[in-house]
Amino acid sequence: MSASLAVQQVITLHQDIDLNQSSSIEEIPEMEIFALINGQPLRQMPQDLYIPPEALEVFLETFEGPLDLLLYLIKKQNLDILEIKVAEITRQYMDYVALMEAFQLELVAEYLVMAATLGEIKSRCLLPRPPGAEADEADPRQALIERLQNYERFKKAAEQLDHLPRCEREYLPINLPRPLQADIAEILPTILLEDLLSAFKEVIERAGLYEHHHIFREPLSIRERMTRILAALQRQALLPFAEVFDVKEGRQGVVVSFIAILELIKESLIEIVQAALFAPIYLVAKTGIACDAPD
Amino acid sequence: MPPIELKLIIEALLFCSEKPLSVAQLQQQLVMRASDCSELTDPVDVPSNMQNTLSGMQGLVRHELESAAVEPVVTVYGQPAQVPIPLATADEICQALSALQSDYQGRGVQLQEVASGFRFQSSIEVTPWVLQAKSQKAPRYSRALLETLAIIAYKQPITRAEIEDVRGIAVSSHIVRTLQERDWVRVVGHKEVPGKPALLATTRGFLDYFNLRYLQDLPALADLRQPVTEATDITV
Amino acid sequence: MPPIELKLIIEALLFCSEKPLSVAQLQQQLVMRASDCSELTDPVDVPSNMQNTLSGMQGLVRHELESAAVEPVVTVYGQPAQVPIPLATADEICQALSALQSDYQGRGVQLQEVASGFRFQSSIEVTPWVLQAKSQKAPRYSRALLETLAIIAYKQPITRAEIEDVRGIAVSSHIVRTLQERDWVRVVGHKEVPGKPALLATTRGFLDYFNLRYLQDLPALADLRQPVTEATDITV
Repeated sequence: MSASLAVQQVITLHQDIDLNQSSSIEEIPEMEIFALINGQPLRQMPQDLYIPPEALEVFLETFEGPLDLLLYLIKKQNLDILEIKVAEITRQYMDYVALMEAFQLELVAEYLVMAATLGEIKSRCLLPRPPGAEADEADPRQALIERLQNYERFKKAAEQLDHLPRCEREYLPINLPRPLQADIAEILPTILLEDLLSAFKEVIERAGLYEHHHIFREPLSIRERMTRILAALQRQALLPFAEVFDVKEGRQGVVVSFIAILELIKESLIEIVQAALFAPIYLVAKTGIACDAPD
Repeated sequence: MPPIELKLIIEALLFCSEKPLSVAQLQQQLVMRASDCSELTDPVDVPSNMQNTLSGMQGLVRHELESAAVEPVVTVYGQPAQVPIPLATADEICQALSALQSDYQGRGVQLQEVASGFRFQSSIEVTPWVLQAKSQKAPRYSRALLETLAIIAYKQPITRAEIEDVRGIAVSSHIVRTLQERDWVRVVGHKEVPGKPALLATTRGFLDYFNLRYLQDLPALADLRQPVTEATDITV
Repeated sequence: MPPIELKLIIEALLFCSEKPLSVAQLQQQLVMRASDCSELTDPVDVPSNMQNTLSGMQGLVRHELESAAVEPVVTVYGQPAQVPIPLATADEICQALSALQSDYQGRGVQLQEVASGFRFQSSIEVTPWVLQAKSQKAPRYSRALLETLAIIAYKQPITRAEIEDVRGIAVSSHIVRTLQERDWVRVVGHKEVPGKPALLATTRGFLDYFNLRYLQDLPALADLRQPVTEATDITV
């Protein structure tokens, strides 16, 4: 095929599209790109104008394979797929393939396979049929028609899919930032009671004080009372002696409180003061009012 | 602190969620959060509709509850806290969701149900304006990608060779990879034929993206028609 | 494309924005990009014509807006628009913002003005339910801290020097400060010895944390199961 014939073929294809604006919405923009090569609409182009191979490639890319090209050729003839004229379609298809070859484009193998298939169908259609066998004889075009129909279904499905309202086009996702936990409160480490006890056990062992362990259980209530008395002395300089004791705690509670006071006196932490004989007895912190500042 | 309506909690959860949340996921979130909320919310203020019996809960949520029941002491910021776990039944969550859906009618954002749950999204009328304001363009997809995606969606599970059969041309690896990276398509198995090719199927992410709840919400595929069989009609 | 209230565009824009947007930023973003304004009345008049809706658009631009359902970007002879036309004045944007603020009163999310502008965020009341899940693990306390706390608990009131005596190693101020900050330990007095050292004791908060009512509820040292090798030591 000569180059000028090839160019004519391209022009024919382009004009077909111009006449059939409504046939395929998607192909039009690509056609326009093709038409605007060198800044000129292609229909005004003289026949011997050189078409750069890139332009043809762009054109080629508008078809999603041989089935798509065949569908285009069928539509161009305003034909139903079911009434496909194999000879005519094959000729047009072959022209197109020849055109691609003329421009030395790397022809995708599938286009050549389809060319062979079309040739086979065409020759089978030309074969004379034995009389009476028509009903059983399968239409040689049937397989191709089914493939074309099937492809067309999915081509349409893809178009419908493209028209479905979707994210990033019809809808934008919303994802407000979550407030961080750190904004509310700091995460603090947790301790288990066992951890505390085992830490104590270890330190006691290390200090060689283990033999005293048996006394710990009992004095704890006294130690606690000592702490409570000291705490009370932080709130008030003078703590009435009687207030240390709570009769509701019973005899044992009173004893614990008393031992705690004795222990505090022994450790020089508190003093007992009495203004006069039979006057109320007060506990006073020996160091005065403790301050809360560490060390 | 006045009682908090379940609806408002769900509203905020959905607005702050990266992905759509299903009713079950919302339930789970409410249980999970409950332990963290004890310090900030007086248990007395927990809305009555959230103080439900464990019987209303199902599946994972129920499991969570049972394990929570074994150990009711939860630690909140390192402080022990024994709190009644505020809960909501699936029904109550559904009611709240449909109340929210009508609350947001005619607003700039709307509550949409998609395959993997509920999400807030910009309303269709407003989106073009938002895109323009953000100087963003909606992404476009090639015909090759859309056709491949459509074939997978309608004929799943399907091998790449079968897709190529329909399209009559090779499917580029790039397209399959893009579809997988977008979480629209995934390999669901391998076909028992020589070479054991991967079987591709669409994901929930695909349905979410196209605002669909189920695969059958896709537009119907055209029917195949029988070709005219009369030999005389064949024009050669 | 039906006319859209400016408020709804701002609503969606703020919801879809990653950062807060100021009135100036909103005004800058809420534009129509058109390179040919000849069909419009004076561009300066556009905002007042439009009031709160965009229904006031006329001629070419209006036509383009209605037809371009997907992209409202005005194109002139296929060229993207160059000159942005403001859609609203600062006043109109402020009005829309305050309308939105009242619309979202009592909802799960609210329109909040922060330093850099306006943003939607979850309401205070529902924040506990929306808090980002703890991504980082709670830090752990050092062995030294645990030992110090244990010694204070079992031997209170006690000075730092006495703790150091027991531990055989210095107690850092940091540890004592940490224990005080957690409200587990406090100074209950000062010992009448040179330097008047602070006497440390545990607090009610300490008992609460460990779910104890009294200090004597602390496990006795003997309760701790001894390793077999040290079994003989127990009887000492």
